[in-house]
Amino acid sequence: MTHLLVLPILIPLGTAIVLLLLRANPMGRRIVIGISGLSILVADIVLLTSIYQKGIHSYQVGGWSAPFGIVMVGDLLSGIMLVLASVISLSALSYSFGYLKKEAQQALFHPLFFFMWAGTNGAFLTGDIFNLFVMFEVMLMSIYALLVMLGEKKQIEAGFKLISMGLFTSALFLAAAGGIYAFAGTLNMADLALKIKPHVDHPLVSAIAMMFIGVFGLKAAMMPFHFWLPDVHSAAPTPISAMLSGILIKVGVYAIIRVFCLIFVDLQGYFQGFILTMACITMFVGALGAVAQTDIKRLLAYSSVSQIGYILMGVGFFTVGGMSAALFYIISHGVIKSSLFLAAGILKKMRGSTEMSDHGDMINTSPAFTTIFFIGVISLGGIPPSGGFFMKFQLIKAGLDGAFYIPVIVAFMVSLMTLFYLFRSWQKICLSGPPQGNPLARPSVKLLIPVGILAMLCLVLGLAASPVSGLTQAAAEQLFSPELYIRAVMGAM
Amino acid sequence: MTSLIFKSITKTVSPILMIFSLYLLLRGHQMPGGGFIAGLMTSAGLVLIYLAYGCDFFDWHKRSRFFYYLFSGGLALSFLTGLAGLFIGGTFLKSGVAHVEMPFIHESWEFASAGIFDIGVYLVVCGVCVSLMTLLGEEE
Amino acid sequence: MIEWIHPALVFFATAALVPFVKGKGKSILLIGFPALAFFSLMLFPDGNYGVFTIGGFEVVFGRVDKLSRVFAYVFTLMGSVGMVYALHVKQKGQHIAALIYGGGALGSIFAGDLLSLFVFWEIMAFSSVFLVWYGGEKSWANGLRYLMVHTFGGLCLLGGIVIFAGQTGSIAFNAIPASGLGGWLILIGFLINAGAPPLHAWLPDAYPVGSITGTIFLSSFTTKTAVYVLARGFAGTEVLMWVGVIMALYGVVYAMLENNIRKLLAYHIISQVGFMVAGIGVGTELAINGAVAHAFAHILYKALLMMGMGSVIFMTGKRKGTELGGLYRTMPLTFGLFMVGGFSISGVPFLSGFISKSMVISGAAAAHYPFVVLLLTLAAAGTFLSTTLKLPYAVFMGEDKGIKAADPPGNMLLGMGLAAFICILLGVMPNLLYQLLPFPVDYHPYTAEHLLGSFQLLLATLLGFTLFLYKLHPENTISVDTDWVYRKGVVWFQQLKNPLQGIKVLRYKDFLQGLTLFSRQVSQRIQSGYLKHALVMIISFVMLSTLLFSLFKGWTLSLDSLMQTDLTLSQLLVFVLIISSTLATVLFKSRIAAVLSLGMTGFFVAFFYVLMGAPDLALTQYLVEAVSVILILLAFYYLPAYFEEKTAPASKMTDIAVSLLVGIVMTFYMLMVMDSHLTKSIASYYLEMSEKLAGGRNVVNVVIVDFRGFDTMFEIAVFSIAALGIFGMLKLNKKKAPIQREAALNGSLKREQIEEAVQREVTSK
Amino acid sequence: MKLLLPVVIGVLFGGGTYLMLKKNILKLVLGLGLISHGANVLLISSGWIGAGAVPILGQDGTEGFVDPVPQALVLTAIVIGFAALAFLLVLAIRVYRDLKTADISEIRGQRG
Repeated sequence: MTHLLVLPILIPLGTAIVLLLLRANPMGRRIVIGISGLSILVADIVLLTSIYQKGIHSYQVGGWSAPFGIVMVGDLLSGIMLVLASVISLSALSYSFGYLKKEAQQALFHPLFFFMWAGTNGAFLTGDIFNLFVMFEVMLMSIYALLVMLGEKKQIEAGFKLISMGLFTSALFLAAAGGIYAFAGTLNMADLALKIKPHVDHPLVSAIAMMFIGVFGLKAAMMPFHFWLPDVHSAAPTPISAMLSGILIKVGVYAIIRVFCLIFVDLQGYFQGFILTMACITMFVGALGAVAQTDIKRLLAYSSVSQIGYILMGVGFFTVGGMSAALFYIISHGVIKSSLFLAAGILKKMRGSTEMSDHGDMINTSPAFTTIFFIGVISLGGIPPSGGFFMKFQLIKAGLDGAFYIPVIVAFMVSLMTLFYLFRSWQKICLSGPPQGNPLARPSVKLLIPVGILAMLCLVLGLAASPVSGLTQAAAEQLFSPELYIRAVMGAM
Repeated sequence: MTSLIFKSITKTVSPILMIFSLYLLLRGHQMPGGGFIAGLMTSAGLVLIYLAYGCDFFDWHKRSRFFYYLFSGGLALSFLTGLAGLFIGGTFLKSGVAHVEMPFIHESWEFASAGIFDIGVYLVVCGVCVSLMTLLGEEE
Repeated sequence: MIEWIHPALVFFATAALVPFVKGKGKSILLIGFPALAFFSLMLFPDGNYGVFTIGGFEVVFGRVDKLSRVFAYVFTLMGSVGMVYALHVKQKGQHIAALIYGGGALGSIFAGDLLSLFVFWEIMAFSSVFLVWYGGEKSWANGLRYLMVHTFGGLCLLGGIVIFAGQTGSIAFNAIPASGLGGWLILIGFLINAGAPPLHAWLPDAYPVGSITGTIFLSSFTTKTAVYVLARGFAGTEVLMWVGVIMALYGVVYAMLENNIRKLLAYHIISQVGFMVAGIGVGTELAINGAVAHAFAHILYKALLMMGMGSVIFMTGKRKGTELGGLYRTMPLTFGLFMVGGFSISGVPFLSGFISKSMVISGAAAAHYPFVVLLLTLAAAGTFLSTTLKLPYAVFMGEDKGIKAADPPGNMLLGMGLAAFICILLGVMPNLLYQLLPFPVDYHPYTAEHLLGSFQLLLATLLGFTLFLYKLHPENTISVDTDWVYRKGVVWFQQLKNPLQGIKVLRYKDFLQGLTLFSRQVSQRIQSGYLKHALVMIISFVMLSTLLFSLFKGWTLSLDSLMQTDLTLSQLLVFVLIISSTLATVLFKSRIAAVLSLGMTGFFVAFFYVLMGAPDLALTQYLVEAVSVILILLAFYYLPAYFEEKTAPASKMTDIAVSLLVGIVMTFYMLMVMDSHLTKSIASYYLEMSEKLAGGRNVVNVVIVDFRGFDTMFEIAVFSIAALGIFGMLKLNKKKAPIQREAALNGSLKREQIEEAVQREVTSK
Repeated sequence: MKLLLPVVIGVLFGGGTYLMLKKNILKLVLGLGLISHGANVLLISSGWIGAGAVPILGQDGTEGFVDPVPQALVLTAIVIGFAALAFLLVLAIRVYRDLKTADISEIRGQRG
């Protein structure tokens, strides 16, 4: 049994604890953050390659065999999500040093950040439905704390809205977990899949599945649950906005995929129409909201809602192609959106505002910023040769292959709107004349570097679309043969 | 609330609560109890003191750092217990059990590594509860 | 051994190098590399190069055959010539954009499959928009519109490709049947780039506002790439013939009415591309040869014309025909070179237009489309009228407006000279061009018949122009019986122009503005900002859909088992107590009473735990309840004393409805849960193993710290995180005022915010 | 009369929801408190097959005990719920202090 599988959870958790203890030692904290941040990335990559070569890994925490103890499971989906999480987290982390100037802020920010990271990774790896709840709570509680930490009015307001909605859905999660335990008498997801399979037509199973959609939909900002997102993403401290859009809303999508490709496999058809409808509405509503915005962070936030719609559409096809496209979309969108959010944070640092009308003339002030922002824009707009193009292309291809014409048409319309609002914002910020007020200072290089790295990754994703989509294809195939997962967890049964 | 009766009740009750909570902590594996309950009970005792005597009794807010390190340390303790399982050749959170003959009461008590884990839990619960109290109290 | 260097790669590489060179080196780089690409083309034989397999599709980056080669020649040639003209430009971004744009065009030309075609197609669109944007602030809106149209075209193309590939299973780019959704979408995508009405409006909208040098490239690449792909994919599609004819006439009519000198030329592009599209639509070898040849020639002379007008704008800063005049004295060289282009486009013999345009018309004639021939000839006459006569008359001859000007810098003249040289060269030695054409050429332009016909046409137009000229100068007396045709015609055209312009404006600006307004309204309605609104939506949505999705599967409640009276008195008592204390919490009007009854609810829930055989839980619940009630009471100090509130009846009804829904759904859910224990739970394992394996008799505690210790580990983490968060909220930003003041000093805050910050600072001291 | 337990849960959830939808910020906190009670009761009832002994092992076998697993889950849920409630409470204080209102319907700084 290899311990590799728990490292992505244990390292951040341990780091968070060490950082707590090192409150009075800024230098020590920096060193710890650097070392463990990188080692998480390495561990994630090693884990992904190992999963790719040897198949699904499982790890029985405490040595208690499944389904009695808690089991960590790593399949390709988890592996991909882990690597994505660590790339984005590392950028956000390095950005945070330039963003948070005060020592006291950093002393609080970084432990919370690592707790969040541990919770996220835990959610990706856990094979136990109640443990998933706990991991979600770790993640959410850290988000709540990080969100209101700096105490701006907008943050307090957004935080209050988020936590009210979040606590309600947490209660729902408990209700759903209770129901599923009463029904199947187990909490292990693989075991649940086995136990539920013969009784899948029981109405309780559908009720539970719907509750899970609600619970995970809130995290993913699926349409009627998206109310928190524009407020929260626009108000949060920039590194957290990047994390939220880049990876944390994907945790919700991940959970939906996991649940519907493992426990409720046989309900895929029953919920397909619903998920696709919600996906289309989400796409459209998000894009409408984004077109209306004058604030760049809020625009990006709405855009995330819209993009989640795309991802859910890919998931909702419930075909290997659709799933692979959705995974590719998750990866590219994560990289792109976090780079855009970090870029927006640079604007905020420069003029204390993210209103687009307060900015302008970036092309002369900072060509580097302009380029980075432009790369983000064309990527998100789906312009070749960026990764964004392949993400949309694969999705649409999958939709047409499966003969889902209406979602594809909606996706087309929405992607026009996407281009419109993105380019308009880029033009306003970078091309239009210098804004009123003081002359602009150049953005600091410290902040530009992580953004630049992410932007480069956007391009690399486009150039290396072939291997990446090969990986997502393999992951999707694995997802559609849940018996592999079950066998890896339960052993030969 | 700071009446004399309340103060004197607190004086008697809270030490009992503390001792009882320690008992609950140590016997948690066998009887109802455990880290959570013990931690909460200790906190309840401290809360009583807080209510009866206000901030001054323990110099609460000067000790806010102490409570901070209390829960961080508890967290670290639990985590290290888990890690120990990993290093002694098992998996994370692998527990071990040892039977020790107690010197005076002539009983064989089992000491599980889970007990140490539970002590960590206890520390965290204590630290957090009291931190909350002091934080809210200090706001004045 | 490199088997083949993709010319697009050369362009891209040049673009990458531009930022690092200065002065002479830059000049050499900018002119030399495109020229290098031109010569490298000659070295490689026909064939497919750069074949990869991506995602199961065969992607061909370099398909070299006669058709692609001829376009590549003229593109690389144009790259060099255009760069000569643009050498003086300081903004390296323009050069880079132009090079990437050219590279994109070359890539599209050589793409042997639809996927890579699309990729380069989009590169082209997104690099060219910069050339528009470099035209200055006035061009930004136009550029954005340009981009949107091209994106729309790109999306059509992509959709078409996906559907087409889905149907045929291959993405090879060969002749595509214009049938089925896929084929049509691809065709529409191509035609948008070709500037076919009614999707043409981007062209005269964007080109006239582009940067002076950028427009040269713009007028060369986009539309001609479209001509290439049409020739490749849709040769002989009859509908294209009529589209082409319409384009040819339409462009010319608008060109005649236009006053902005570059806009006039932009309309001309539409007209000329119309000739090519018509040739492709005719589809015979001769006609396609003609279309290709015309594209070749057109790129050069249109660039020449654009350069000429660009030089005029560059030197005078004026863009309108009526503002200019009499420049032939101050800009003689420009005038001369411009006229070469003007005569070429009109098809004057011994210039390049003659040998190509007549070929298209002959092709149509040979294929027996007399009507097409007639209309195209008419368009040719109009071209002569507007470009060769009206424009130079207005700009160079005409009334001397006394504008101070001189010939432009040497490099611009050189660029124009090169282009003019090639125009003449091709006109004199047509075989140079003919041998490049995709099909063997058996065509001799300089027959007596052609020459005569051309001269006749040109002379007739010239005559018309001289008459028409008087119309432009109302002070000259003119006789009614000779000019009324023109006068009526002009009036008619102007009437036609207005509604059409109305449509164009509606399509772009109003649509986008309308979209923005609409979005704002809808979005503000959805995202009203009220927490309550969001909560009502979320809660009722989850509950309703849970209800519906389980209803559709059929409720299977057996009430018999539920009616069993196994309820003890203590259980009944606890239930009643919980319900009543809950209702008390909801209904109490004093906040202390409400909080205490919440505490009571917690205590009764703890009783319930006792009845459920869970002493640990009961203890925990008691303690937690006690601590949280105390916490809430402590918090009272910071919260307002009022608790009761007035609610509008309608709002109250909503509240009651939503909470009833929640209550009912959860009740039914619980009924279902209790009714459906299907399998034996895993509990027995814990009961058996806890003492054996974990050494504990309190199974719940063993589960918590051993079997599910991982949960507990993270649970205490959650606990600590909450404490940290509370710490952050209460401690971290106590000194808030100075931060705000700092921001206020930077000038980024609104006035109220500053006042508030100052106020806060004062009170905090 | 098992029917009563679902009704209890329904009342807890419904009453909590009703309080959440009110204007006063404290009511929202109390409402969420009620809802989390409801969820805990639901969770523990999921192991309820009938009356059973407290799951503390004596000398005689492993029969007749109630299911210990939901108890462990509820314990976790209680603690997490307590943490969240405390956090929410302090956040409510911050809302009142910074946004100068304890009326949820007046908190509307971000819309559209």
